[in-house]
Amino acid sequence: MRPAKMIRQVLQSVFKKPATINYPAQKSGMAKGFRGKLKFYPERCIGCKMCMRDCPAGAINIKEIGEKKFSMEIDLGKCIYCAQCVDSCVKKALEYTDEFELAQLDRNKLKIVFDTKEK
Amino acid sequence: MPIEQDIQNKLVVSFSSLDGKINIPRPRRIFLEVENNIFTQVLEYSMRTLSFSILCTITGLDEGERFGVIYHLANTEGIVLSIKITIPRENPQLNTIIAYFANAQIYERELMDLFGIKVQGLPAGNRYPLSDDWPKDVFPLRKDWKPAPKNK
Amino acid sequence: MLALFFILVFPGFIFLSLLGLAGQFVDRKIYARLQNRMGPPWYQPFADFIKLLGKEDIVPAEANPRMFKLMPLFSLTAVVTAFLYIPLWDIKSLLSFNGDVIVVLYLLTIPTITFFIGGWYSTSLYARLGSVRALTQLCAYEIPLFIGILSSALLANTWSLSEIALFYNSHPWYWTFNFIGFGVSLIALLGKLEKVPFDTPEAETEIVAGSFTEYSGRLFAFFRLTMDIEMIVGASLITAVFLPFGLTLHPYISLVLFLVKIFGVIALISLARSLFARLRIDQMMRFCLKYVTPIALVQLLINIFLKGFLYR
Amino acid sequence: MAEEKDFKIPIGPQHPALKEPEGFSVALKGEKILGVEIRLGYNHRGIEKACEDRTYIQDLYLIERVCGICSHSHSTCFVQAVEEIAKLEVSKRAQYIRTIIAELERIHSHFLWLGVAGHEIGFDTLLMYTWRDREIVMDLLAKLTGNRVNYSINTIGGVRRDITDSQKKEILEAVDKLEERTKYYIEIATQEVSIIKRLKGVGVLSKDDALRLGAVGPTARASGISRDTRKDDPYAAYSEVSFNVATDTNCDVFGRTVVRLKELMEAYKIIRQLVGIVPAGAIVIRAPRKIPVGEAISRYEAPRGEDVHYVKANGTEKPERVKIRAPTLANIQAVKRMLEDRFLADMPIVIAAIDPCFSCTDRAILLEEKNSSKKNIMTWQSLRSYSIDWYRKRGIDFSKLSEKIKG
Repeated sequence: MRPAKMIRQVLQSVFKKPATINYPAQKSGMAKGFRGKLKFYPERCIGCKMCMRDCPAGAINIKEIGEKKFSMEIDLGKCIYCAQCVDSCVKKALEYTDEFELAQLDRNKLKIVFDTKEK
Repeated sequence: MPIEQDIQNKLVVSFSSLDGKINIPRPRRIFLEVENNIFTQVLEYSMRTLSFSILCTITGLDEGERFGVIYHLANTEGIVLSIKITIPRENPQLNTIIAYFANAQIYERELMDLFGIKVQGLPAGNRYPLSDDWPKDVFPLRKDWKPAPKNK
Repeated sequence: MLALFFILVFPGFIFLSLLGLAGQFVDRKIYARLQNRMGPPWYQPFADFIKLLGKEDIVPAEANPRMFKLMPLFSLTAVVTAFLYIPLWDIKSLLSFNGDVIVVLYLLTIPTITFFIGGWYSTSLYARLGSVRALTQLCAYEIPLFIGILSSALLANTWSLSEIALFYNSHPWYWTFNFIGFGVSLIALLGKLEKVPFDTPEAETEIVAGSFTEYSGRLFAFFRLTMDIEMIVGASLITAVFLPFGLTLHPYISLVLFLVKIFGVIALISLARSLFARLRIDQMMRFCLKYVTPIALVQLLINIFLKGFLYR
Repeated sequence: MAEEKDFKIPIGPQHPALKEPEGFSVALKGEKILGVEIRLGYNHRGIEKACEDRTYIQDLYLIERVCGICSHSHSTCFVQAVEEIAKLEVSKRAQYIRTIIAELERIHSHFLWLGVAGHEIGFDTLLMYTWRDREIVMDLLAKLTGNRVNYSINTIGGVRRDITDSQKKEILEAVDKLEERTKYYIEIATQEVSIIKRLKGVGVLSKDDALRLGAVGPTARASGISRDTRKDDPYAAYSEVSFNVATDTNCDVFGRTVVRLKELMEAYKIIRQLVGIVPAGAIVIRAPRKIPVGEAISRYEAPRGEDVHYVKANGTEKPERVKIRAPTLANIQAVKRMLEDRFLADMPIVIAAIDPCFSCTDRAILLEEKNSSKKNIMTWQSLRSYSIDWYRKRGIDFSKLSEKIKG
């Protein structure tokens, strides 16, 4: 039953580097396999809409913009980054990157359209 | 699955009407259909003699023109006995089992709020889980109730 | 005119509030570093103060507006005047008469009374509970604080802070006898400043913010400033009474030495703050009256024997 | 119990002591608590109703978000029930990976609880240190599953990611570091005077009260009931691992702290055994989209206690009924008993001691009732216009702001 049991640990940490960092100034990267923003390969998509059916949040939709060419519009506000669409896609047209700083002031900027033009 | 067989035999011996109604899909799971009139004896029997002393939860089911209510009991060896009774849809009535399981109160309140099953014998207390200003006789978990369409 | 300068600018309000905010920064930075955290930038307390000044201050409907608004000002003035009696850079403090130790101690009690009245008049449940707790705590830590400080004054055979400083400067190393008194007063100061082991009146996980629950905007800013200045005044009272060395050097050097001593005491306070869990109000009373007060009495006995021995 | 005239203080839905909204109205005489009325349901999101109009795959992610801390518990419990109905033979390797993630989640949940308990009794240093060490297991989980909290590693028929050998080494290193830190915290919790004073004899729940009120998990085990679903009703890979159930006979908050710390030590033992003998093999098998008719009940030992899921399938690709009974719902009835004639100051720590996760308990309905008989249920738009004219009356016009958001 000793009072002030943590005194040794507490005094040691005064000389150790603090465990926290100033986030916007310094950034600590995220793990390699982190599920972040999606990436779409329009040339591989065949428009089967399996991803739209399996998406729990209804955040993704595929539009036909030409013969055999599809664009994908994803609403990052609704997306829950579960990457189920990446698994459901038979043609591997979707991939997730590890980019997670996606905050926006205006809700419309969250809706991103991937199509052949944007490379 | 010797223990489950032995429980099944004991049940069938003491309640002959249960003969065809017990089904054991996998180890440590027993499902049971019971008529309402002998429900309390079955419950008391399984609690006292078969030592199913733990009430895991009570599940409500909306089966078209009837409501199903499943009482999930468990014992210390991990076997779950699910006793199911069915009650008619117009003014569904149930009496409380607080005498046997003190913790059944909150599960029964949930039945009252979400299914509209009146449970007699419940002491006064806050309703759970819906808020106080929830419109009367609207029961969300019934199949005929649809939530307002999400704004697409 | 000079008196106005003393009251308003130098050891008075402006200097003291800057010192108070600097003290708060030192406290928060050391507390953070003890917890292996980065801690706030140096301008954080100033930014908080200015932000709070800009906020809208809401007075609850049933509260008594006059009392509600006056309490922060009362507590601020009480604490600032207490600072004038403490010898800062040389033996003679600005105002000193025989008995100003008692005046300073009583001026330091006024803030707790204003917390009580402010909390009680804001008619919120949490504030009421917090203010009642503040008073019950008052009786627990006042006794050891008074005994600790007065025992050192007893050794110096005067009730005036300046003469205490004079006595301990003319008899070097006498102040080491008061070491127990120093410990006891530090613990009691933790209670007065409502720091963690004894911060039940303002326990945010039980009663939101204690007596400050209904305060916002300028009024809350003044209350927090009072808490900071009270920390500085409490620390300076303890240094003046228990560590009175180094006052006869050049005024600037002794002022710097005085500031170093104050920040040393504040560092001790944040160390204590980071080591203990918050005691319940009944445990705190039992601890203070059962353990801290007897030790204070032991210190008093030692000083009485010493006094008899020194002045034979 | 508590008549009207008593001094009633609401530890209301929004309160710094409570991490989630739930209502306690406490009748007080001075500092003593006379009686407590508990009002739940503020966080009810209607997940059970929502499950009924989503496919099984979508349900997986919905059920995972029942609670932020024990997301893996709910998703594993649900997936096991569905696999039982569809009679899918999940590969051994997938079960091992599920159990490893389950124990890692137990570690991160108990560390989180230790910090919150420290904060509730005013010991913020413990909060800071425990949450710093918790980062080790959070980063590990982010590496293994791709996300710090909602791992979604489960899918119907197995798991979605495999564990490579380098990841196995990382797990073992992290477990060694965590074990050394846990030993330090056991020392702290059992010897620091002010902690013991605040935890001993607080929130007492005798053994037969715990049995009668149906307490589960660490709350029950601290009162001497050695009941652990991993031992009684083993699922996933728990039958192949040897561990013992951590119990304590203190029956109070101190006992619950000791039980949770012992459970942490057990978790490290389990993970070391699992990582050592992970069998090779496929990690997922093809699952049919339409689950055949059937019903199943599955139990899981979540960090807070026994979690029960009942799933009924009707042959389509959407479940007919999903019933979730979270551990906190079972423990909440014991809180009333624990709080009788305690001090108000003990209230937060007693509530925190059962580690309540009210988002599990309530599963509320998100509803915009436009044509309801009650006129005061405002929709989001009417609430916003009401506040805009309220400010316009006071000379501040926010209407342009709302155009920008709507536009």
